[in-house]
Amino acid sequence: MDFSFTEEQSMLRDTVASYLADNYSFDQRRAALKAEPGWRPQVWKAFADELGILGAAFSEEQGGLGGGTTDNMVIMEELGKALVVEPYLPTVVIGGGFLKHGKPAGADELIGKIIAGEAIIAFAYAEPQGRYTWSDLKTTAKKDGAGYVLNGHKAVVIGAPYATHLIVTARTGGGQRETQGVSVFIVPKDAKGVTTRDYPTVDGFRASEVYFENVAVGAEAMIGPEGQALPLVEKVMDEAVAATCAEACGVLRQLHEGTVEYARQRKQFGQPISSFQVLQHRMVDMFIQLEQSISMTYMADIMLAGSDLERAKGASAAKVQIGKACKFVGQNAIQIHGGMGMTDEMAIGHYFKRATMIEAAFGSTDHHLARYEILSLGKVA
Amino acid sequence: MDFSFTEEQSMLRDTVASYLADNYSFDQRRAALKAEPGWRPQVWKAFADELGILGAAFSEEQGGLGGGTTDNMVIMEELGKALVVEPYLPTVVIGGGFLKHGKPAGADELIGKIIAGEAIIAFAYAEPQGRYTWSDLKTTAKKDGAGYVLNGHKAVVIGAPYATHLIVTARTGGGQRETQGVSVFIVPKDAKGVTTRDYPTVDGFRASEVYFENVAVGAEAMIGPEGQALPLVEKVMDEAVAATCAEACGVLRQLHEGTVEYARQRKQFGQPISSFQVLQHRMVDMFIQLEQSISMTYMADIMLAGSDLERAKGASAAKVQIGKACKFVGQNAIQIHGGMGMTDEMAIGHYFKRATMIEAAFGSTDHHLARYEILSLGKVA
Amino acid sequence: MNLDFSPEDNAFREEARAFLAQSYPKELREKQARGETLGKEDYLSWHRILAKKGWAAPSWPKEWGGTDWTPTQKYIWSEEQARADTLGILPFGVAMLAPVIYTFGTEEQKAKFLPDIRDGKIWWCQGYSEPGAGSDLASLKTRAERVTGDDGKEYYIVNGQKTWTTLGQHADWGFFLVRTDPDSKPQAGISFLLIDMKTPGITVRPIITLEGGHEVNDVFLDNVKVPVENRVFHENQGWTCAKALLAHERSGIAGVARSKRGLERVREMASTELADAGGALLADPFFKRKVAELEIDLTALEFTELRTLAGESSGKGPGTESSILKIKGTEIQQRLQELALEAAGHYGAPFLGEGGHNSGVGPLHSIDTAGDYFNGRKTSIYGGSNEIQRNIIAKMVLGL
Amino acid sequence: MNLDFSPEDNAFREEARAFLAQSYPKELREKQARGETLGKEDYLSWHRILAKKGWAAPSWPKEWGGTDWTPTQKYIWSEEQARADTLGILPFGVAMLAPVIYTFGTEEQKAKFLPDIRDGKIWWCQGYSEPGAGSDLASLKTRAERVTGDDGKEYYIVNGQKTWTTLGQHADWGFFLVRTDPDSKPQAGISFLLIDMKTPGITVRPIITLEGGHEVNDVFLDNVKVPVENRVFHENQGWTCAKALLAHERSGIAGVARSKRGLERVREMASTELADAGGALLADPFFKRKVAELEIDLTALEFTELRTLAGESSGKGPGTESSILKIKGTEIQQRLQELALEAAGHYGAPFLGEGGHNSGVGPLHSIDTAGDYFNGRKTSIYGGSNEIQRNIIAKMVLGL
Repeated sequence: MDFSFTEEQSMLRDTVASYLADNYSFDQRRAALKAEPGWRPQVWKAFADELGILGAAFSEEQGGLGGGTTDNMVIMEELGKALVVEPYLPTVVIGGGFLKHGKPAGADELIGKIIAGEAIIAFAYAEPQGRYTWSDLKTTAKKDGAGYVLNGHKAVVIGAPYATHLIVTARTGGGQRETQGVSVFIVPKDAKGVTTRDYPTVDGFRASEVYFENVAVGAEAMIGPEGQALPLVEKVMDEAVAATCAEACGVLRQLHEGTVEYARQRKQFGQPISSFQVLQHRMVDMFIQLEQSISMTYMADIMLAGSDLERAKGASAAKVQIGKACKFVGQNAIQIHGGMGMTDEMAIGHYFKRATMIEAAFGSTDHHLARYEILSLGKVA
Repeated sequence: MDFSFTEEQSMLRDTVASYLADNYSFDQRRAALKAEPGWRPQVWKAFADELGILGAAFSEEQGGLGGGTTDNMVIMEELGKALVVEPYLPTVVIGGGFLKHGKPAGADELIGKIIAGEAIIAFAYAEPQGRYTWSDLKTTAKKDGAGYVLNGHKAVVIGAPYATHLIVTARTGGGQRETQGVSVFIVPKDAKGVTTRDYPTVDGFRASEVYFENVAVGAEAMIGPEGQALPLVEKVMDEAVAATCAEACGVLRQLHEGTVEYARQRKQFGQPISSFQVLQHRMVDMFIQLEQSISMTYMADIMLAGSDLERAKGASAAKVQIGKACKFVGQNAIQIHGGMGMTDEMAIGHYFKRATMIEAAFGSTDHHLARYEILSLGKVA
Repeated sequence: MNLDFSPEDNAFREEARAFLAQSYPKELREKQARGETLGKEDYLSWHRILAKKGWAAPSWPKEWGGTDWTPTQKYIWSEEQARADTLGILPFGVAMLAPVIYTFGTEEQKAKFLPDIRDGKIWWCQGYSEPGAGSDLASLKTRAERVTGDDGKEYYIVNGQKTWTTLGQHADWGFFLVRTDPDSKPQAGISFLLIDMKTPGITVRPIITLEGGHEVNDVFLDNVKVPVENRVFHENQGWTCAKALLAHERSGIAGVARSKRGLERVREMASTELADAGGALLADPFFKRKVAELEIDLTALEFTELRTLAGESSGKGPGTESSILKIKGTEIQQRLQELALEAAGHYGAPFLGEGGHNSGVGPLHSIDTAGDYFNGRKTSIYGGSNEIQRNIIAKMVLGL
Repeated sequence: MNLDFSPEDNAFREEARAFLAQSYPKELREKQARGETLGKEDYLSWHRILAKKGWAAPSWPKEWGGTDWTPTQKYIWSEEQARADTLGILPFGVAMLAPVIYTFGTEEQKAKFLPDIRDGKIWWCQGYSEPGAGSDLASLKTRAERVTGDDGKEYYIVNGQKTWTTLGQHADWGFFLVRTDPDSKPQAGISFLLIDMKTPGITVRPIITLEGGHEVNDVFLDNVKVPVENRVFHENQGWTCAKALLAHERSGIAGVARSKRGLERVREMASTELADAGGALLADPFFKRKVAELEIDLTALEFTELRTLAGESSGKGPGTESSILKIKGTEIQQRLQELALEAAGHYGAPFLGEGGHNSGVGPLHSIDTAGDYFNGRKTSIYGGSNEIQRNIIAKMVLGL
């Protein structure tokens, strides 16, 4: 049993933290989100060149630093602490995950571009009707000669406005909700027939509705086995869930510490509100939620290396804990901040908004509870 | 709209309260429960003769005082405050309910005996396999000439050890869980073939496993229509639920007041524990639960006079509130009492035990939530 | 004990329902349906229609335009308004300020202000909270010094800052708590002033709230000159007015009728949104259960409010019942917002801003669910936070 | 970051498992299965078998019988014990008193007491709490006055009352906190005494708890004469011992392994109990969800404990991690008891007393579910109530 980080991982954490401390203040972030394009390509460039973190989770043969999911966890927690919107999760965790596990033809080349900061990926999986059932797909990919033609509408694709590539789930066969017939494609965003309707999200990202209208791709665009890619999707999704849990730990830490700090300074009825026992115990319960969330994130990371069942159970169990913690800690951070917590000017509200969106990201608390139940207790007991 | 009690009802409340204050102290109760027969027939006699309350809920033609369910509510709340074990609920509310609504041949005579304190009824409805589905019956009543022959096993029949009559649900037809085929019988407890295994319950009542072995009854023993009595059972059950909610309000009131009182006197770290804000807010939340429970009990009582749907929704909604309140108020009453709350000597633990048993009485919180859902939202939305 | 309505009550309900059906402005209903942000005139137009009917200020004394309705009639009126999904009359003038004026004001003040408030001619805002004060209202620092003007009349010169002034951007007049005696105890030395918002020296600055909306404001007062006759009640005794106003602020705080309508909306939404399992979200056992539990809790709140109206409840001081109603009412509103956001799924995330309802992004019912949820967090904070309400119950009812 | 066990760890697990399978007394297992109340000899017999194996006191210093196990081995041992559903060694001697003796005691005291504690030869009880003290331990009033005996030796004469003395009815010896200097501050002036329970003047009186059981006692001390050499550590500095002991009292408080076994039991129970809908209760969506949520919370607790063992956690003072473990551990135990009672349905009600498991009333797994639930309420009260634990975290970790 080992719960420690390697020296490399600790250095990675320090590197990211210190860069963000210098370059990602609340005001800098705020200004970037308000302007176009809504993110800072120079930050991404720094991630690639100055910090060299985009390769942390790739193998040395692929040009990376030889790390893995734990490195993703370390980075994501720091990104969470600073509410970073730049697309590490969709590009490295999800895009990188598909390329590593699916091993499509051009994988190594594209990984090289990711590490260099030149390729940015968005994951187009959700559909308007599908909620959190990843196999519920109306988007189709019809065989056409050696390649495929894609048609469909993908909902709320986070990071699509600044992506160079889209990874897309589509049906090459089977009925709308069947587990069979699911395939995955990588499509350049500028491919003919791809259109987007872009908008910001409530937590400061940019996203798109993405429409595919007779988008032709070659056979090499397919990642994983034709029609049998749902297990691959689940695996990458679980890695995304674990990484999001790590991000959430960063967010929760700031919510908790910010609240404790505020409560110490804020006076009411002549004394700091941190002296009121009800608020003290509330902050203790927030702290316990944070600690439990960290524990569960470690657990999920460890389980990513296990069997499919262990991995899936671990990710869903962690997401349940994180979802509950995001709600409890977020709501109470605002409550204890009082009116100040309600203003756009204070950072705390922005952490709360991100925490709230994490509750539903890659499946709500109820979704992951249901998934965990089936994995742990069976469909019928 | 009218939320007031009549003058008669207020007098009834005062009469019961003052009798119990003089005759039903915690020590008197305790001594009676420890001895045989585990209740006090003289209290029952006083209810009949001295207080005359056993007829409060019966019409004047039946020899009663012309009251109804609201009178039951008034009496039950007072009985709850003193943790009375004498069988008002099974005899008057349930037994009386079946006789009033089912109008079997000998109803008026038996009601006369109830009012006089001579007939005591226990309701044998639950079966070992049936949980809270009242139509789940293995007990059978086979037609035999003009009468019926009963066979079966009834579980945890509260008050059976001191009952003169049993009201029994049994199947005259249909499959084990069907709504059709349910009939109700009234059987003298000393009928041939009735045997019991008696025991105390954790909250101070006496109960029995009741076994029917070829128990022959006449046609006049049937209450309500043959095979179609489930609606009658449901109606009486809802009246029992509403009455139990009223009892619970009495129990909750004592739990809350006892806790506030104790917290004021008990000192820790040099000050009364009632000065700790966390405990203050806990007691406030207990108070809110009590107030909401009273509101829902009034609601349920009002709805008993409505349509079948209103009555059933009202009873189940109230039972859900009361079930949650019993858990929250009960657990926190013990917690705030600390070690003292854990002792058999203090009254508070006995209120907690009764509150806990009320949670499951006539269906758990989950049972009534499920029932409410079907009534309010439909089986499929 | 019954819920029966008298024939008169039923007739009243018919009248209210017919009036709402006939008189509620069509343009307003359409704007609401499209989810457009409503402006000053939208609120006032409906206020004026109600005033014409004589129903703008039911609770006032009859002589100033009150209706003398029974509690049952008031209950029916709030139910019918929620049923018809109408805008409410803004509380600042009619519900909050007017009781202070007709209780504590001079005859001149009554005559000058009450008719305009009733008829929706002027827009009032509230100048209570100050930066850093929060629920500790009496700690206010805004100063009013009494001077004799060049015209020989008496004035207050007001300096300070107010905050959380709801819809102050539209206000014609405001009522302010100011400190007229800095040397006395916090709750003494406060006066209650009516101030014309066009007076030189007043600056209203928007506060953008976390969901991006502009509902509240900072109000800066820089040597604002207020005639002494605009003070209500005695100098240094404004706290008496403030307390009375706060009690009125909390009436209707339970919001039962509105939450009933909100619950219907969530049910509608969950009937078309799909669950993971493919059927309607409302058929998902866990979503359905949350709806059922909310419905039951709302019933409990409703009957607690009815008991309060009927005077049968255990509150032992003014405002103690309202503390329960405030706590449970806001909890229920917040849970409704949580459920709507949950039902929206992926489409809770887009931030579409003005015109979002015409963006075509996601189903109409999902638009702004996150914004409503974020904005709704305020309800357990303002008007005395829910923690303060628990302190009040602990002290006033439980005697702790 | 991994959960891998080394080959040595796996070998150790095999050894532990085989030992438990071979050596756990059959009669004890049968008594447990029948649900019989266990007596003094039942506990001690297993203790002695463990002592013979050398595993009765793994955490002690090696010289007195400790095993020098790694944290991982200790974790494996607690898992295997829970898996085999064995009795635990009672904590009073081995886990609570012994660390005080080997840390603060004289060589004579170590030699006199440690071997007997390790070998399960004597039964110890705790004399800490006093009536009215609750979590405020330092307010104790039991007095010990120093006198010179007729034999010329030094004694303490002890007078007072202790309460909540768990299983004191079986005790041979007890460790007591007594006040030796009544004039100093509460936490000063306390001494730590070992007292032979057969000393004249000691009366043990049962306290019956609300579920009807006899587990705790009052202990009255009336002029009890205790040789001064039975005091551990300096006079008036017993609080140092008391604190060390309390920290040890909380270790293992999370009870993860036992709760895992408890969860299995609830799952088994719910697989045979029927739901309203007719199928197994465990297939009822709502019961199942409660089980799933509990399982997830237990996993969180387990990994928090593992992080604590690995030293990677954010506690900033002794006992702060254990406060989280105590709060969450007891909450989980109590929820398990709630679920079992819920699963029992009607058969939660019978109170069958001694021999209830042979009564034939209801299924075996339902017997005493209510009693366990009632009795289990103590866990959030004793050992420093969960409210006190939150105070500790607020002060020690959050610095509030």
